[in-house]
Amino acid sequence: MSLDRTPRNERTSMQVAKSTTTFDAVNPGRLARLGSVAMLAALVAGCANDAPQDTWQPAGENAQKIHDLQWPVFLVAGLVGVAVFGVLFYALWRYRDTGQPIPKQIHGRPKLEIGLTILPAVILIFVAVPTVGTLIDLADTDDTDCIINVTGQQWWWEIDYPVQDGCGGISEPIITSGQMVIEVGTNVIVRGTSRDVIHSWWIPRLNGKRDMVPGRVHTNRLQAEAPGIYAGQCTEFCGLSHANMRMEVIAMEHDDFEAWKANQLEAYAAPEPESLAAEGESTFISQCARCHQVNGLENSDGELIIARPDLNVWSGAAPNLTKLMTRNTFAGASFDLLSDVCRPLVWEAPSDLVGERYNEGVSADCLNEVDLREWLRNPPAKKPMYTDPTKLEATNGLPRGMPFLALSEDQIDQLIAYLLERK
Amino acid sequence: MAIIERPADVPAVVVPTPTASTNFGYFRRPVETTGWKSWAFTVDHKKIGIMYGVAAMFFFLVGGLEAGLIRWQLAQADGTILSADKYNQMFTMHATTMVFLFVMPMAAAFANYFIPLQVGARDVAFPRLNALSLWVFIFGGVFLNTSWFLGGAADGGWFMYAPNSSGIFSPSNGVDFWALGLQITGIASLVGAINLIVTVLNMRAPGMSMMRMPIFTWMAFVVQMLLLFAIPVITVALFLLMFQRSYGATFFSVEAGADPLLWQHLFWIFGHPEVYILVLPSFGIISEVLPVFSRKPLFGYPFVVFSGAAIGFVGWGVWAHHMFASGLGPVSVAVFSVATMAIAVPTGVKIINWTLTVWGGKLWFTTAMLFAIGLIVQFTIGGLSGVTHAVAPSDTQQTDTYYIVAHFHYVIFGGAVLGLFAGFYYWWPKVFGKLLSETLGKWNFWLMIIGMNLTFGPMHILGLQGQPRRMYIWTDYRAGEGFFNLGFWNLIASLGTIVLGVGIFMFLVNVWVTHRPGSTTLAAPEDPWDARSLEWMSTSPPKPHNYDRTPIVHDLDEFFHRKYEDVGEGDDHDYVLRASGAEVIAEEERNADAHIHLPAPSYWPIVLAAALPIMAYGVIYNTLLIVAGAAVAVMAMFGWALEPADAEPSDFDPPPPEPATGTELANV
Amino acid sequence: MTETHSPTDDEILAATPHADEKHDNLHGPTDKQFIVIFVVLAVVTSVEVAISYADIGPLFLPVLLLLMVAKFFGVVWYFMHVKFDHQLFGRLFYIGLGLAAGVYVIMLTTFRFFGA
Amino acid sequence: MSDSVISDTVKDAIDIVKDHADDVHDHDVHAGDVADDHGDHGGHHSSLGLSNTKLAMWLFLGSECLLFGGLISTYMLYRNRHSANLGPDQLWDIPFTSASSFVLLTSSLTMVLAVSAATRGDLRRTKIFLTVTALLGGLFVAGQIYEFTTFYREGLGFTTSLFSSSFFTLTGFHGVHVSVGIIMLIALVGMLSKNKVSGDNAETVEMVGLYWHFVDIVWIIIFTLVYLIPA
Repeated sequence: MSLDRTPRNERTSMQVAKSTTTFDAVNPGRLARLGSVAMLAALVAGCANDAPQDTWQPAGENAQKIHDLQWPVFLVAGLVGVAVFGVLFYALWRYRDTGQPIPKQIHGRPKLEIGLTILPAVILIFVAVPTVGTLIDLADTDDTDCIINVTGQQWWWEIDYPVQDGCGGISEPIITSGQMVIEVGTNVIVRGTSRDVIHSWWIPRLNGKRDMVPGRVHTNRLQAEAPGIYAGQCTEFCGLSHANMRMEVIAMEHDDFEAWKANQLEAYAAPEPESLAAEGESTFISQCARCHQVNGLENSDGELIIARPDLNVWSGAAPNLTKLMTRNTFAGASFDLLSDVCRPLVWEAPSDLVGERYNEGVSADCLNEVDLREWLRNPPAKKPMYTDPTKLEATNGLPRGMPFLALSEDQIDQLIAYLLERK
Repeated sequence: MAIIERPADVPAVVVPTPTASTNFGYFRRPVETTGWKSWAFTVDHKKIGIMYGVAAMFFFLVGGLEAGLIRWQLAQADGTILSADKYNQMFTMHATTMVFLFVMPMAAAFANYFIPLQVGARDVAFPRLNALSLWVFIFGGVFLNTSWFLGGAADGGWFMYAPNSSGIFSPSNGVDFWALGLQITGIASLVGAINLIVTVLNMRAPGMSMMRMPIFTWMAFVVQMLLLFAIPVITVALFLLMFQRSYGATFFSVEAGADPLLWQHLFWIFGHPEVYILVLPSFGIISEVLPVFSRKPLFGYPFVVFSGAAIGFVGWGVWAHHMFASGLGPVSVAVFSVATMAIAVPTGVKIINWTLTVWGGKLWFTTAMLFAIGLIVQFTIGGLSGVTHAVAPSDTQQTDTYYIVAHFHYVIFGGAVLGLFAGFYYWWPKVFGKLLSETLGKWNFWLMIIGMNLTFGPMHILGLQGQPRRMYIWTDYRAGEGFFNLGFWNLIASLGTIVLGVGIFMFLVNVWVTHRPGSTTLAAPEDPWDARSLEWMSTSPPKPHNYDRTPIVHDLDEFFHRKYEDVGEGDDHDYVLRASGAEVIAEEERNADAHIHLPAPSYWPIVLAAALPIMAYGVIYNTLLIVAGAAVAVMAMFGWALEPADAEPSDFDPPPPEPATGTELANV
Repeated sequence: MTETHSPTDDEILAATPHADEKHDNLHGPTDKQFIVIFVVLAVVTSVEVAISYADIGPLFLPVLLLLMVAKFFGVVWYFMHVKFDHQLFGRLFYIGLGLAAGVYVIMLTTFRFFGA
Repeated sequence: MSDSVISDTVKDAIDIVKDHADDVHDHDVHAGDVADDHGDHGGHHSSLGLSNTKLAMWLFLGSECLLFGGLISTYMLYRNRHSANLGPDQLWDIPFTSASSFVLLTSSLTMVLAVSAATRGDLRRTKIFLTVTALLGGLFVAGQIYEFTTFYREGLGFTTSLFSSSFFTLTGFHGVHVSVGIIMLIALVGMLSKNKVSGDNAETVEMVGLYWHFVDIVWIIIFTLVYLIPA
């Protein structure tokens, strides 16, 4: 039997040792270390300035509570990471094979290990206690000032303000879609559900997300400290056009909010007779009013027209277009109603002007006609939806989303003229 | 290299019971020792392990291709590479493939190959069931992927939340293929789990107590326990989904009064243990690799064992942390949030023990060692980001964003996959008798590490800055201002995929360079790494019967203790090399056992496995096919039950040579 | 873990159970005892059915569940030999049983199932 | 084949034969499972001295707990979700189901007597008791089919309501388990008659017995939770 004591590298595997040495000429490890340093620097400096959905820029009390809870956790996690890597990399450098003898065969030190087991447990207790506190805090609904209902469906949000004393008083229901208008500083409770699959309501700068589940009502608190437009997005995968299901919350000062409410409840104003918009009204009645409600719209017999989306689309709902041009996005907040020129005037308005500019709505000059036309020409081409008649067996022929209506260019002109007056 | 050798002399004692064993002899036993039949009908756990590995590697490439397409689509705003429909199929199948058809079976490959070797057994407890597991998995995986050519793959995400998965919202057959495909692969996992648990419990070599088992076997054992109990839960969910889609039930139809959260609970009761099913085998692998290349025993072996078991156990109590945003109510959320934090403790114990294993060692930075260290680093990042969303309110900002995508890729890729690669490099000489090139190996490692950090690192930023996942496009309007906006990071992530892809390709190049015809790579030494655990006490590659002599185990790290002698006094251990690994192995060969009994190959596992996809196609297309598949299955089961344990002389072609008498040969 | 003493081969072999020393199934009820157990189980079942017709107020649910559990373990312990076999068999089964009970009861709780 | 291969071959063959000779003495080593008789090839150093097949069966039954647990929970969640006149209160026929339950319980007794006879090596009584068990099982399944048809005639189809779907799924899964058990029993009787059980007879009977009793205990739970406790 051999009593060979030579270092093992040479003894057991000449081949490995050889290839290791020749390899030093081009060391990908060195490249990697340089790369990781560069990347770390990039990470620190590398955040977008104004990502609209940034979870680290809270703009309201609820998001702030989450933020206050999470940054220390990130800090602690970061420190633990640095400590672990420090020890590990020191050990890797310190104990590299420099020809030292075989180390002591230490199987462990139970006391040290018990200590090192308790340490993370203690750290986690310090994390767990405030977590539970914040959780209970965020579930509290006693201080609600305003109730707003949201209903998700493929692939847009319906938003309605039920009659209540809250929200500064709502005397008639207001129904809109895609954009929720709230008053700065008030505690809004969003009551949400869904008409088809599970969606998730998420306005990152105002609060965490909440799934809106069909057959259930879930709540989500919202409060904004300052006027502004806060972007959000459906975050529970909801099928084909999940990526195109967005929403915004517009927070405005008290007076602007009152003005907005008043405008939403204004009576229907029929277009000038003989105008393009009047032609648009009849086109709307023949082509759109089956699904899309315009409050106060009457047919030639003077009867109110009630849309029946429940007969025509699977979710049973279509956006209410009564005040379309008071909103500045459409089709699940996927596309802008404002042109590139006008958009920044509202979206990047100084805080004190947000409400006012928003309430101006979309004028003919500012309309983003390109996207709206493309949408009216062929909605499923603009935004993927299940509307192909050959694939609708499971839904009894009902499309999920807005189908292709084969509108003529003239009809589109008329409709745009008509819709521009819906504000 | 025969599994079964020709029985020369057939006296009265053939089968333990007085069975007339010549009947059911319509088929000759597949006793070939070379050619495709020696693989298709084998019951040798080592061949089965290799086939598991090859099939899993194939699906890894498929899943990687899917990932590449996803990142190509997202490299720029409003990507046009894939349609919304194709994109949804792509991310669904990417996750499904990577979880069920790559990581799980690759871990099964290691478990199959090494558990019997590490416990000193000749094979698993039920060799034919082992073959059944393999073929069921392969047929299930192929079945699942045929959906691409039959009207489109599943498009509901791997979590397949109801009611989006019902026929109304997903009208193609994709989800049917998914549900049935996972049922099939679930059978493979369940059968494999039972088999390996029995092997570990009852087939250990003399002296190998549970606390002397190699750590990989321990972790793989915990994984099999998790599989055993988790698979039936998803089976329930998948059956409900199948009845909903194919037979008109309404388990997830809200209009019928159903609660869609039922699916989420069932899915995640399975799904969370599944996470540990994915990473624990790799934890086991690097717990073997680190001590060998540190030349020290694993630090705190009992702590690593119990923390692994604790992770497995606590893993059953945290499933609802995938549902913090789904409206469980604050009390449930609080309970699950705290339970989730608790699981960080045993995970931390593992990281601490690995670090302390390295501490004070004599480190040899082979490729296997680099991958093991890579796992510690990358998994730690994933673990720490995990703690940030155990904090439930914080999680409501992070769930379903790219932050979560980053987190679980650091856990699954950084944890599971890097560990599997460590295993490839460490055990390659054991399995194939040749060493992979260390030069190419290091390129492989560094490109993979750089690639994965470039791909998944930026996703932390993307997610925290509000980019949700599972979206086939993102828009410039929500990307923020400045050079380092979300567009920049999306592009970096996509470019990182290329580096990662090249890194993985290096592995294939390495295999090709080592094994191509005319390769000059020399055979590996028997014990190239001066290894510690029992499996290295067999030849490389091992003989069909694994060990010439059933090993008797005295210590944890038995092989090390056979090579090195403790010459220290009392607690002062001082080890001196007494014999090289090759000498220890030669010693075993000299004392080979006389009675070595190996099971015979069989047709029935592969036939029985083939019946399952037939039945599954039947569920989708035509009930007659179900009947046909069931008939095949019943036939195979009876063939199986009636098959004698050993091959008959008549099974061999050409006929056996003139038999010598037992006594004469016993003296050979 | 420190290895203070490495056992010899002979010690290990002496401590390793041999296949012919199987100690499962050594004891167990006789056929007569099985019949007695069966009669008890049958009586319990009759009581269950009787209770479902009788009105015993708030005790109804707990008593019925108790009888169910008693029957369950009656079969497991005696008919399935768990009481007489190697403990490992029962333990493996109880792990599954315990996990199932725990996990599914918690799941139903989150649905506010028991409150409603 | 080269000469050396042949001589190796023959040597191995001798080993195999010798190994069998050992098996004759302690053939308990060979797991006498219907499903797999290849077990225990390392049986000579079985670490626990237990049967592989029996371990496997218990693991399988542990796993089945989570399957039936899931189905029972689904039923419990949905048992109230049905139309006014097609719920448990209108449909259940407790005396009938009680009789079925007695039948299944009795089959557990006959099963255990079969195991007991098999342990004693009494092949004739084993076969008789197994046959009776299979018949009682068949009676139970027949009762279940009768019950299902009655419900169906009263208007309760598989897809009628959440209650019906989850009820039929749960009891259907149980029924399939019973039916598989009956097939196993019949096959076992046949194999015992023709002496074709590979492995130990008593243990094989015991394995089928464990499975059969498990099906019985699942029914014990179903009978109480589904039938006796009103929705």
